[in-house]
Amino acid sequence: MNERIFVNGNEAVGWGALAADCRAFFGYPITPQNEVTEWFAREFPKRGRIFIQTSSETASINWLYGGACVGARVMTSTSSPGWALMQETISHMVNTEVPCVVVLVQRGGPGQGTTRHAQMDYASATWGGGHGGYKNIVLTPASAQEVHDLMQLAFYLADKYCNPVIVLSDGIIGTMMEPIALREINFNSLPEKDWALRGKGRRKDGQRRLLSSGQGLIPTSRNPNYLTLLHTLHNKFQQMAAHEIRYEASLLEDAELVLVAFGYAARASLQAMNWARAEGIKVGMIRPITVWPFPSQIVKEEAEKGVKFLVVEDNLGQMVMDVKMASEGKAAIYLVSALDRHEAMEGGAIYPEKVLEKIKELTAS
Amino acid sequence: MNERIFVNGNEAVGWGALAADCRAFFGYPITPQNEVTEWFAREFPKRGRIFIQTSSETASINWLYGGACVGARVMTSTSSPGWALMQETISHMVNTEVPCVVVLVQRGGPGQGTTRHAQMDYASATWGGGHGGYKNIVLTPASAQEVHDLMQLAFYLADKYCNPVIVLSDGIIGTMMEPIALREINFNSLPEKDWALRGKGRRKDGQRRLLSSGQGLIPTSRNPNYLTLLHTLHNKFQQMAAHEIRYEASLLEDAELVLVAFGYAARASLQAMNWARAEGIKVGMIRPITVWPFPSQIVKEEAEKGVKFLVVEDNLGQMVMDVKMASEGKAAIYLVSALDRHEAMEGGAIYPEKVLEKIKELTAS
Amino acid sequence: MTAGEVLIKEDFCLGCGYCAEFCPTKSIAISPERFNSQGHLLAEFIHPETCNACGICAWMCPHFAIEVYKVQGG
Amino acid sequence: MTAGEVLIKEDFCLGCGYCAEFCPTKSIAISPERFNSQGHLLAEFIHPETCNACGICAWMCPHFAIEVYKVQGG
Amino acid sequence: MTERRRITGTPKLKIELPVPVGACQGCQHGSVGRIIWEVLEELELGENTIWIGGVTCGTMNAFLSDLDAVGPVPHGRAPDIGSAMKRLLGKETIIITYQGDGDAIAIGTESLIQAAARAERITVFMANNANYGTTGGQMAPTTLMEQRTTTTPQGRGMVEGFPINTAELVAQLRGTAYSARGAITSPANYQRTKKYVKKALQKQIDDIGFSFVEILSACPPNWGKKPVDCLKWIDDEMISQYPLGEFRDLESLN
Amino acid sequence: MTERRRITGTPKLKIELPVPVGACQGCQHGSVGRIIWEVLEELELGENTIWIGGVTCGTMNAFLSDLDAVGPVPHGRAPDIGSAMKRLLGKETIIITYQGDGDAIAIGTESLIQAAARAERITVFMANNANYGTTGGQMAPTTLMEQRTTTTPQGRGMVEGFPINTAELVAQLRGTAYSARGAITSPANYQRTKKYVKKALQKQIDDIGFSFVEILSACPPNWGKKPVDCLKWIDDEMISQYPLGEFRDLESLN
Amino acid sequence: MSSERFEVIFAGVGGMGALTAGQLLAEAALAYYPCVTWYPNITTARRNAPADCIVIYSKEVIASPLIHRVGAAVIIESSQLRTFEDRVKPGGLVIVETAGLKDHVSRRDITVKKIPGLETALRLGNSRAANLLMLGAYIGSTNTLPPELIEEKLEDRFSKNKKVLEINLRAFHEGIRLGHN
Amino acid sequence: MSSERFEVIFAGVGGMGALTAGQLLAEAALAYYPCVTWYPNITTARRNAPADCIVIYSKEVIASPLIHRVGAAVIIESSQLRTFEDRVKPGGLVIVETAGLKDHVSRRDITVKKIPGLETALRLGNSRAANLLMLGAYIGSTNTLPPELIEEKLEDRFSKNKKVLEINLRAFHEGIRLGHN
Ligand SMILES: Cc1ncc(C[n+]2csc(CCOP(=O)(O)OP(=O)(O)O)c2C)c(N)n1
Ligand SMILES: Cc1ncc(C[n+]2csc(CCOP(=O)(O)OP(=O)(O)O)c2C)c(N)n1
Ligand code: SF4
Ligand code: SF4
Ligand code: SF4
Ligand code: SF4
Ligand code: SF4
Ligand code: SF4
Ligand SMILES: [Mg+2]
Ligand SMILES: [Mg+2]
Repeated sequence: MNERIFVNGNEAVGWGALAADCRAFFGYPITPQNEVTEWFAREFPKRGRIFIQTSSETASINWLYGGACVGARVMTSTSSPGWALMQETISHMVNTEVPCVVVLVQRGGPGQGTTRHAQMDYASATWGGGHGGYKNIVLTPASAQEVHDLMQLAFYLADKYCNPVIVLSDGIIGTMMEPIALREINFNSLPEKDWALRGKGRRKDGQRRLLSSGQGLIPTSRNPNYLTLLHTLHNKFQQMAAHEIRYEASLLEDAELVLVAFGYAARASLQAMNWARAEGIKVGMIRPITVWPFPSQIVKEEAEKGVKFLVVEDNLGQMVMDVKMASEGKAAIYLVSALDRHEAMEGGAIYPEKVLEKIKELTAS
Repeated sequence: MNERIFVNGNEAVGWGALAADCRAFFGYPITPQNEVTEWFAREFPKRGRIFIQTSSETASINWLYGGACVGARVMTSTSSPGWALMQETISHMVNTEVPCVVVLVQRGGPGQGTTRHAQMDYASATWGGGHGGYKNIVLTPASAQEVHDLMQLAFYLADKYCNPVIVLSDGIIGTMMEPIALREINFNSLPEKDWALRGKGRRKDGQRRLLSSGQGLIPTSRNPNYLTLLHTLHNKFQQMAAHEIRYEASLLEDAELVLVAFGYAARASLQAMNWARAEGIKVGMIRPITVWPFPSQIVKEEAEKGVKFLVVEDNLGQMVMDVKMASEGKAAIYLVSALDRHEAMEGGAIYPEKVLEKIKELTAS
Repeated sequence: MTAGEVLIKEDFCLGCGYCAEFCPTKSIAISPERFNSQGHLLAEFIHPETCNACGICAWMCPHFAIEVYKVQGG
Repeated sequence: MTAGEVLIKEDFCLGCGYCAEFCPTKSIAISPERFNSQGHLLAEFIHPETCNACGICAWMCPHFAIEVYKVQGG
Repeated sequence: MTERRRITGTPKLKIELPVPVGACQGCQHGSVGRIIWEVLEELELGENTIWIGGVTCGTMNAFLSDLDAVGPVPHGRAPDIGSAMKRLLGKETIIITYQGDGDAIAIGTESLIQAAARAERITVFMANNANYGTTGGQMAPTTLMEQRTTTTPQGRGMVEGFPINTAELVAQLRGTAYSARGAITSPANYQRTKKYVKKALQKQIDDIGFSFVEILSACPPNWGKKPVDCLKWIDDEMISQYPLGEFRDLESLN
Repeated sequence: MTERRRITGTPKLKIELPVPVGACQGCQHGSVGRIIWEVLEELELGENTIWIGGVTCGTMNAFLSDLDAVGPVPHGRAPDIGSAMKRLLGKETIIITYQGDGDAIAIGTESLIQAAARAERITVFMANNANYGTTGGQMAPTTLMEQRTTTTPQGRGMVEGFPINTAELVAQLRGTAYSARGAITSPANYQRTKKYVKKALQKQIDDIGFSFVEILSACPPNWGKKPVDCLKWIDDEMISQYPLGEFRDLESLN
Repeated sequence: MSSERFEVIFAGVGGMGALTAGQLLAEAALAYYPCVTWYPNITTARRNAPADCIVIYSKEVIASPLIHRVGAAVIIESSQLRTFEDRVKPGGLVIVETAGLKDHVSRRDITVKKIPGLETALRLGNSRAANLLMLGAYIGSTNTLPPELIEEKLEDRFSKNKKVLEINLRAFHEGIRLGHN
Repeated sequence: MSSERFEVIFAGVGGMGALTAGQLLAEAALAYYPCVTWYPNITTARRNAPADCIVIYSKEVIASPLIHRVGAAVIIESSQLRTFEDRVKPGGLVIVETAGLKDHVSRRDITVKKIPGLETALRLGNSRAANLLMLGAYIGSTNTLPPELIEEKLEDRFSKNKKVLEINLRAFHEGIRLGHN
């Protein structure tokens, strides 16, 4: 199939999940991701798949936990306040080493915030909002097509590492419509989920499986003691960091100023870069596709070339920390943030015009 | 009063809260902080103060929210999994600008983890585990006395900034006993909480007060629109960052290796430093007391002197990110982490001997 | 002589029709043609003469568009 | 001849006394002096002759310390 | 000489903002608010009441109350918040929460049930519109069997399970002093519901126990019906699942 | 010639680890586990059952079950987890949760009540020991009035509010097919409880609806009583608040 | 229809009027332009708050679906004129509903067309068709797409309700006519 | 009693035996030493898991309450010997319960005292007093604190139960005697 349809980024979640052979969606209503939930409510049951509206986001993530334990590809979708409620169990799933995909369509925060877009959950998604210092891969689509494609990657990586994967969208990427091509992406094959719980009678070796987390770790569980668990997880996180970095670099060769942005802010930045280039300004761009693991190496290399960085993010400054860490003091870093939104009300956003303004400011003289 | 008593770090929480005139404690049982809850259950009611055991940690933090809205000094205490469940409402409280104190006695994670100590919630406590990129001051006591003293500071800072303050303890600081002096610390006086809800009849101006968060922001609320809210919060966070950094520096003058550690790991590190100094090894130490705001300046200054850093933390590497950011690539940074625990079971910890070993390794040749 | 007087705040009226539905005297009705600024057909107090100032229209109005008065004498 | 035989796994017995409390024939009792390795006084099968192999002691034992057999003939 | 006396109209405790706040045509959150404001006024509670607004389209009522208020508070958690306020401020302060059905009996199940068990001296008002209005008409725990919503496009069925009768459930808890359900589908029901609201608040004033009133409330756009038809649907369909009446009414809990 | 026949003992579905797992003297979590293992064996469900252990001292039973198992799962959330498993694996797989009272009806209120409302085809077992055992004996929602715990040092009173009768509450939900409460204070009660457990599982096998069994369970160290006295306390004090019996038992939900 | 790229904002209040108009345009544009984006800006639409959307259709990749200044703005609710007139580029076009129009366009560098959308739609049978009339006016004014493409989309969308479809088509055509002027 | 600093581990299984012994020592030490720490290492104590504690009392500030190697270890449960013998510094002291003792101390650089704590305590009236007997043995062996200080603390703690107090005191004294040898 390679059909072309006109959908918004929220619906693209559904089409991507379908292509990834996701079996069940468990979710709770919240703006601005309601089209995701409604897509699954509409499209999944008629395809023999499962859609369940849960009683809360805390419930959703625990349904995910259950679904993951039996070895099914399962997912949820939420927005920021709901995301916050999922932190305990995400941490749990990392401990138990079970995979799932969580789509986070960010809205304005903190707190009840706005029902619109923002990029304020970078920190909790990327550095671990729950307890226990776990890690999870975080993918950041910047178009409906990329949502569709990264959903498939997300399921693949979740299964590959037996770990939750976060797809970090936002209210703009989620609600804007673009044409996308439906396509099934092929990945390397993965081992059977021999650890999955299905009743021991369904298993060739007839042996029980025990998934255990925490103090209960006992000889018969996957990680027999706590230090083993920590080593297992640490090694896994290192594998992810070594192999799963993804980003898009544009026009870096001669760039004197490098934009760093993800999600909708990357679209605004791209536009600004194009305008600036049209005026002969030497600006390039790094768009992280994974924000954990963060593409530190390329940022570092650019920093060493002596460029300036302009980080564009719709929050009060979060990814800028990663850029700072990666650039190791070797580059000046500037920020266009949520404070640079055009409008005072919740619909306010960072427009390309604002980014261009800042580019000019930084490349003048 | 300046009585000397022998208590553990969990009980010191209670004595400190009492000195700070905390009015109510709302909490839910979880190891290793049960002595906190039990202290309040025992000591608060008989002093005419309120102790309520809530039905969950999600409930606790919302009780806190209610208590904070009426202008009372209120607190809770929890450990890691419970902490994760509080993220949504902490974010909410930052939005609404109401103060509270949350004591987080860290245990091993991720997930159900262990019921013992660890320092794995640095990331979520310090960089914001909830949604919306808020900030809160995080205090890290390293002794029972410091717990007692920082509790008072915590209540003061919470009221000063109308923002939650986190006291980041751990299972070792919480359960070990030391003698402490009970003392009331004096702080500058603070303005009346004119914003607090008490029924408009109790108020001089007879006008209602509205605390609102999120999309409902309307002209009569404290921050009439979203961008104002973001500016208010941003300015406040900058004030905190400018004025509230606290740390303890030891023997930095001639140090070639600087330890950076907080909480129980700081005690282990201090011991190791003492032993190393006794052998003539030039080692010093920075012990952040606030981890947000982080004492970046002193770290940077040391980095510029050309020292090496050895970060000691009982997790897989979290504060090391702050050290990395602060040192701007000017210093080599090493880590003693949870992987360096002595024992495989949950009781494992980072012992001073391990730190000394690493110090010697790094200062050899 | 006693009569009811019903004041409809047109900015508030969203034309839901509850007032008209429950007015016991049919003194109030939705206009077939008058819109408010948001494009809603408005409620109109069409029969002041029958209104008994019972207040029901105001009770049932979810948008606080109605004030009811009793006018005595005259 | 039929008789009950009760096996007490001493490593598992924590001396709670439930078996003794509910044994209908008082064939089992807590020892006044014998400790297991954890310092608990142990249950003892003191009257094999009266035991009817009803299994109650095993049902009531929360620590899985008891196995009950019926011995026939002999 | 003519005399002109105000019979009724906008309650005194409702604030009017310069511009009318947006609402859907025929949404009854305003009416639920109206009843509460009227009763608060009649019981002279304006000076000592705190209004806690859950996340629901009805949060507006918190903003528009000439009372101390907070909202929207974290989803489902208004009873926790109110409980803390009551404990700290004591009997003299009246605490009410205004919640939606989704808010109160989905994500808020624990908060609500536990407050009732604790005999918390607060009053919870729940506007039951059989769906999640704010987020665009998804199924709520209260959605009727067969009812179509954006997440039950084929109608609620056994996959989703049964609706929850909140007022009856709350009435089961030992700490509940009062639990009732009303509707606003007629002037008579309006008055009856008002009586329930008054009794519920009186239980709090009298320090007896937890009190709860569920009010059936029309949501025309999400029900896909004209406002007046919504009231008929409540009368014809909703009330058979959610009977009106009092389910618990105690003078003392012991 | 003598013949030696095993009458009873450790259930087959219980795994024995090299070293006995720590437990308090007289703790009845083992007995609750025993009953479930026996019934699973009698119903021949060992091959197709998944055991979900909540956080409770009884989590051990998950580890020691010769069944597919997971635990400790996030506090209070076992019914959510089990529901997902059931939906994905279908009727052939039996899903049971093993929870404490604190786990099931404090933090787990929403998860439990909603599973019952949804008529989720799972079986929840709740060991009610009237306190939080694992964390050292704090008050639970089930703690009796006047009972002293580490967080009610003066005894539970009106500050804390009333205990929750979980089996009765769960019986109120329309999706519940079965709800009962047993105890293990005598051989007769042992057998009666076993019957409840069997009926509950049968409801799941027969795909009727949600099933629930609450089992009163001694916690000697936290009750500050010798084990045998604990059983007396259950008989004398606990059962009057928590009567034994069946509260709902339906052949079909409609 | 020769240009490479068009940008237009549709602005209204409440309901879905402006959003639907924009969506129809975007869907229609897909047949002609490889790149199309539709970006909605909805606050709390169900409750009568302002709502607008930006449609961009282009021969080349659209970097950002969200831009502050656009080539044209169609103001379906006159109260929104003030907010949106600034968002039109110099040389651009503003089409504004006359009903309730209180504000003036102060800028001299843009073309302004005043269209009696509501009144005309009412006359044609349903005030709710005003948004399609305004869309017609945009097409009539700009000729950036063959009207048939939009008609097709209209037919798809309202296939179940012939009466509404007919009124909408009539309003759309009337809009084109008014736009041409 | 002249030295500046003492460190001792008490190790047991389950219950609070080892922890209580350490706590009594720590509380008593407070009268003599300005700096005292007590650090418990409890896994799941209520359920019969190993539990130990480290007591440090010192004239000078105690940098870390947690150290791996200590001056002395009192092994209240003989099964814990293997785990804890390594944690004693060269020249240090190990006091170990004989009941159930299967392991040997292989190190030559430490002093080992075997004490029949359980047996003696049982003889004195209550096996639960074994921990105090072992504490007595530690005091008797090291003389690091006047026994009266611990007696005082014992009296405070068991003031409500004279019988238990008496047995505990007797066990403590018997321990001192055995320790002296
Ligand atoms: C944690 C969290 N999850 C989801 C939401 C989104 N949300 C806002 S209101 C609401 C429910 C509204 O339904 P209801 O309580 O029935 O009120 P109604 O709008 O129908 O009056 C939801 C799910 C949220 N604000 N916070
Ligand atoms: C989120 C969270 N909060 C608190 C805890 C601590 N905790 C572990 S078990 C438990 C409750 C135990 O009580 P109960 O469910 O009654 O089981 P019991 O131990 O009495 O059998 C608690 C509060 C936790 N593990 N996770
Ligand atoms: S009830 Fe109110 S809003 Fe509805 S039509 Fe009448 S006046 Fe207008
Ligand atoms: S006051 Fe009564 S009679 Fe008069 S218009 Fe209103 S409802 Fe009708
Ligand atoms: S019931 Fe079991 S554990 Fe208890 S005394 Fe008897 S054999 Fe021992
Ligand atoms: S089998 Fe029956 S009779 Fe025999 S010891 Fe056990 S309980 Fe007593
Ligand atoms: S969506 Fe429903 S509940 Fe919300 S304002 Fe509209 S009618 Fe009222
Ligand atoms: S604390 Fe209570 S529930 Fe836990 S193991 Fe001990 S007796 Fe059992
Ligand atoms: Mg609702
Ligand atoms: Mg319990």
